[in-house]
Amino acid sequence: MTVLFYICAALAILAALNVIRQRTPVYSALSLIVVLCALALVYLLLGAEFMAVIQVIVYAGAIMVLFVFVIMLLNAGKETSRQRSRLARWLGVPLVTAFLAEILIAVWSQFPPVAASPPPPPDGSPAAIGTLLFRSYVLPFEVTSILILVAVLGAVVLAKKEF
Amino acid sequence: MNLEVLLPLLLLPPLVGAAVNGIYGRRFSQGMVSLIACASAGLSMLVAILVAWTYSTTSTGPAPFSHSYFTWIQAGDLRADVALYYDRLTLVMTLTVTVVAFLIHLYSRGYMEHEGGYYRFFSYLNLFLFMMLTLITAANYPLMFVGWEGVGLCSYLLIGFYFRKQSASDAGKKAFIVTRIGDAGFTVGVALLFWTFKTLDFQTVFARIGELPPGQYAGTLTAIGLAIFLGAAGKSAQLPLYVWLPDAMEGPTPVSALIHAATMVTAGVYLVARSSILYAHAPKALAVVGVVGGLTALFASTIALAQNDLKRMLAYSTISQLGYMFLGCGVGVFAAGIFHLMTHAFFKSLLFLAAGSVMHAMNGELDMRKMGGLRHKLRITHATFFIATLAISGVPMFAGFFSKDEILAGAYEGPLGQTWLYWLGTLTAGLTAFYMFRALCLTFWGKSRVEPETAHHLHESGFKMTGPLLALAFLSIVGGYVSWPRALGGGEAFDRYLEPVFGPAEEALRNAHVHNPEGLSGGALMTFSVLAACIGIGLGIWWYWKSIDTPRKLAQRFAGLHEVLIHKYYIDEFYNWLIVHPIHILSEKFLWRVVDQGAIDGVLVNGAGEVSTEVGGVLRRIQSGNIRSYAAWVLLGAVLWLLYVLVIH
Amino acid sequence: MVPLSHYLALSAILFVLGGAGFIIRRNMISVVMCIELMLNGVNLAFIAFSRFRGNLDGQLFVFFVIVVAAAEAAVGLAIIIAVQRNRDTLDLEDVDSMKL
Amino acid sequence: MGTFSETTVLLAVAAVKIAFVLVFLLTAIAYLTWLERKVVAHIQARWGPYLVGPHGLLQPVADGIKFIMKEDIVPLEADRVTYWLAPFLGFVLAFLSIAVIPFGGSFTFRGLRIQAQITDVNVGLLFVFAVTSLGVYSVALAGWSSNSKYPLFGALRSSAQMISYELSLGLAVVGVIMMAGTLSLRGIVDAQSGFWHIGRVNTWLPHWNIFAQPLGFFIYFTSAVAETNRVPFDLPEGETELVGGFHTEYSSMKFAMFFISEYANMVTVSCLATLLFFGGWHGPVFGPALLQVLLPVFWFCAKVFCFLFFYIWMRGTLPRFRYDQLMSFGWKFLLPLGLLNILLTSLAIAWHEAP
Repeated sequence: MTVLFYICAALAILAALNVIRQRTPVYSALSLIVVLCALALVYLLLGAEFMAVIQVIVYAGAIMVLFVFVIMLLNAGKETSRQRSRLARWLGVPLVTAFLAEILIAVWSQFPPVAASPPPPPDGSPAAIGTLLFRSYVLPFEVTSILILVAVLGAVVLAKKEF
Repeated sequence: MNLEVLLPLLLLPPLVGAAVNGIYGRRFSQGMVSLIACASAGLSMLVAILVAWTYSTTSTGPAPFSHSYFTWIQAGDLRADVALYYDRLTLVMTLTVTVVAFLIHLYSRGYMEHEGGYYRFFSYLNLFLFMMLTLITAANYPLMFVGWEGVGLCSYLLIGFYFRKQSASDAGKKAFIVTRIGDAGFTVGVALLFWTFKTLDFQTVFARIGELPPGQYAGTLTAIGLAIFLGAAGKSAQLPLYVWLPDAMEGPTPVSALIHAATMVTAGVYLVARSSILYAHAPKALAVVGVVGGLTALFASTIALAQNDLKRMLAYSTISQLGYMFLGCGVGVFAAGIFHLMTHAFFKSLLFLAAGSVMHAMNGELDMRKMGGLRHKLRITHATFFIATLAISGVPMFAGFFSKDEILAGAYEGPLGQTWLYWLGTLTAGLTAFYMFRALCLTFWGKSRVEPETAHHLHESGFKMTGPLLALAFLSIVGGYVSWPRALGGGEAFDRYLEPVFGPAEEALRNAHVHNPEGLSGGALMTFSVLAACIGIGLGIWWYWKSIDTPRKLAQRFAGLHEVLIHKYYIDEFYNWLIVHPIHILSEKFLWRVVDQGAIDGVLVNGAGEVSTEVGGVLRRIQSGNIRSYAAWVLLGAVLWLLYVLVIH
Repeated sequence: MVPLSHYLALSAILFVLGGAGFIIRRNMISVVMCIELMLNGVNLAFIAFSRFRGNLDGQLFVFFVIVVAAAEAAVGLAIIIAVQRNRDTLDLEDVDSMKL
Repeated sequence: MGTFSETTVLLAVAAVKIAFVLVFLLTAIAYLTWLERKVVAHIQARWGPYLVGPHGLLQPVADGIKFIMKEDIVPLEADRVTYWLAPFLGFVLAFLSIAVIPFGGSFTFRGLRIQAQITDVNVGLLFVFAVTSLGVYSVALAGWSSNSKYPLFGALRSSAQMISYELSLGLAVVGVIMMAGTLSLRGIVDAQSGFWHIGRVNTWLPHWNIFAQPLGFFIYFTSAVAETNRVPFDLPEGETELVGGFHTEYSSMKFAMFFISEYANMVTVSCLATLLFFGGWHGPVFGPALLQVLLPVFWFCAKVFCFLFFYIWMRGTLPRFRYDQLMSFGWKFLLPLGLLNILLTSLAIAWHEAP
């Protein structure tokens, strides 16, 4: 279990690095899929089996397919190496590093890495999630459905040929 | 089914009808539109009957029924529910309103056939019915106010129905603005009520009025009563706020019949009657109601004497009759006021509808001087108009006689009765009979003065229109029999029926004001009023049947008075001079030039624009349009903020 | 048992890598993918907290995040297609004015 | 037995199961190609493979040798990494979903309870869908990496088609899930044991979901055919317009991998149809203990075979759809039908469970 987590974590970080390193969007997308699958495994280790499957079906199986699809459709090649934003160019890396350092400090101070035994894992089965979703989270659920409807309409209108 | 389910069902059909016709009506055929509208009005009427039956059979005694459906407003102490209230007064009102409304819906099918905006008309009409029923069945003042404003809106929309006509849209605005003055009074009254009683629910307010220490709140209660009466006077076109109603005749005739004769304008009377207990504890305010009512009755009937436009004449007659109702309420016989409200709804809507039928036949001509002799061509219209005229003139055995007589008797011997109010009312009754018979003679009797091309296609309206006329004529005859006067050996059943509603108020009034006029008995009072009516009728027939020479001579003799009457006492001109013109000047000279052009346009609008331009010129440098820069800025912000959080903790 | 902070550290690293990608990359599609990466970092934190607090609500949030991400991807990619069609570029830095 | 630790035993059992399933499946797929050629040939009044071995039975072996021996041509402009990755991805994913398919009941062997299934996941059905949904990448990447227009068009068509029909595929089985109340494939099959009863009357009709979910089955099977890119939905590789579809540029063993994964997908989908709608391994079971273990497996294989035969039959019979017809059929007909099915099922369940 423990080993598996670190393997997955390493895989995810390496793949994520590859996402931002690659200049060809297809490779970025493929690396991102690897990240997603590695995270799905981590979810499984955390006892969230339903979310793991959803992660693969929806994220890797639908959203990322859309990305790959669009990349293929637009035939997106390598990006050129021009930098116009001076701010991003000079401050980018130091800022990112500082940000990561700050978050890690915050995490370490708030949740010291001692092996305290956590409470029993919640029941992550579809039935439990469904019950919670349709009891406590009905309103967000319905609102989300409207959001999706709007997104669908928006996507159709935006991607239409003639404006 | 029980009442709490049935009552919303009473309101629902017209709302649904209005929505369906309003949204989809454009695509429907005329038959479909009128079917939906009439069906919803008819359904509402059936439900009203069902509710009345259920209430009468199941409830324990005459106790009012009230049910709160959900909380509508909740702010501090103020709480207004969407709650409906039902007692015998509501019963009478709902039945009257729905029956008349249904008949007028039926009539409109024929009347509006050749007008544009058929679906729009029926949608408004249904919406009006919904609002009117809301007003009647509301269980608290705020909800009642919703209905109150709703009927006002519908009235505005329907007066201005022919909105391409300048005079019609002006009349709509005038009605809206003048009633607005009254509504301000209503609002103030309701606010005062809340301030005094911390609630606006009818039952609670009425209960708490009784518990007040006597005399302590008299001033407040009088203020409340006057403020609320201001609202009622605006809606019911009483002095001094009556000026909108004659102009409101610009709307289609069924609208005049339904809104401006039978239902909406009586809302003020209903409001006063509903608040009867309040007025019983504010007798000064009630006295004002009575005096204003009596004066309005006389005043409007004198104007009606000289009107040549049939509908306008009827409008002044309506104002006069509304004055009667207020007179009844004002002297403390609320039941009589409501009784007259009911009979008046029948015969006045009949008068309007018959006038509409005449108008239909005359190609829209309304000048009575160009009519005459129509009885040969328009037989049914004539017959029904005649019946209604008899009813309004107070001829015995017709509906108006009973109700008017009750009010006059009340004015004499009611708790707040005054002898001079009685004579005022009797004089008005005579005038009413006179001008109504004048109209009858000018329109239907005598020689025809119709212009030849109009006379050519003079025709009786179809059954779509005459049917409702006949139904209303029937009601105008029998409508009064529900309350056979005591003087004729009856028991005034209607009054006794409303006893549970008005009893406490009348009781309180009687206890406080012992008013025992001596002299005239009930029979004598009745005789006087009948006599007045007879004189009026006789004069009317004598002067106007065969020729109109006598009145012409009279008019020449009293040219000054005639001028004044023709110009309706120059009230409109007076208001123009007093209010409209100053506002005009103020608006143009100060508000427009100084406030709008100087302050708002100059400083606020252009100034804001200039400041924005300046500031934007500086800030623009940040907006490079390069999203990666933005991202870096966001990140910088996040880093700094986290740093701050970390340092603080 | 892996302590919570390790999960959170992984989550933070993914999030920051996504943010870094946002700044480094210029291809619009890549940038949107970097946003997805950030969202995934957050999702991991949610699920880790859900596990270590023993209640399910965190997973529900992830559910909603995924749904919103789907909507975002659909609209975002549609916008990218529209931009590409109208300006013939996928470079983020070429899209810096609000009118054509 | 006692000398090994429990984990080792479990691992060993799993390894045996995996090996067994893999060998069986590969053989089955090899002979499925043979069967297809034979059946289609007979439908078209030909003989089909006849020369290699009796009735051409050794033809698959010959084909396999041919695939391995052929030169592996890589297009010059191709994107090497993805060109190589695509067939492997397809191959691996096609076999991955078999892992959760139960093909028989469970039995006890020397005190060890063994299930006729590589692993029983309690979200098994979703697992299959997850793996299937990843299958799109294989197709899309193959088309893209070839850097050639026909494969690209084929891949675009195919991925659009697969995404579209995945929706109706998912919706179709929701009815079954609602009836079974579980996502575990074993649980769904278990829920189908016995016979249908009307009131207390035994109808002697097997308690299979097909009788309760005919609409669901129709949607499922139609979408499944589209999902596996088979006739009449084989637009992505429509020879007449797109040459060979997304794998036009592939040759030798890489092509064979696409080929094998297509058939493996057919097998998976047929297995699922059997499990979800036709009672899985349920059938008459009798005889000695060994027979009692083997008969369910036999029933299962027999049902799957029927579906595979049906696939081939359709290929020999039906013409191909036009592309726009295909998309509108999926979105405008199957999808609403799937929603209707869910509505009807939930109403029926609510009706049934109402007091």
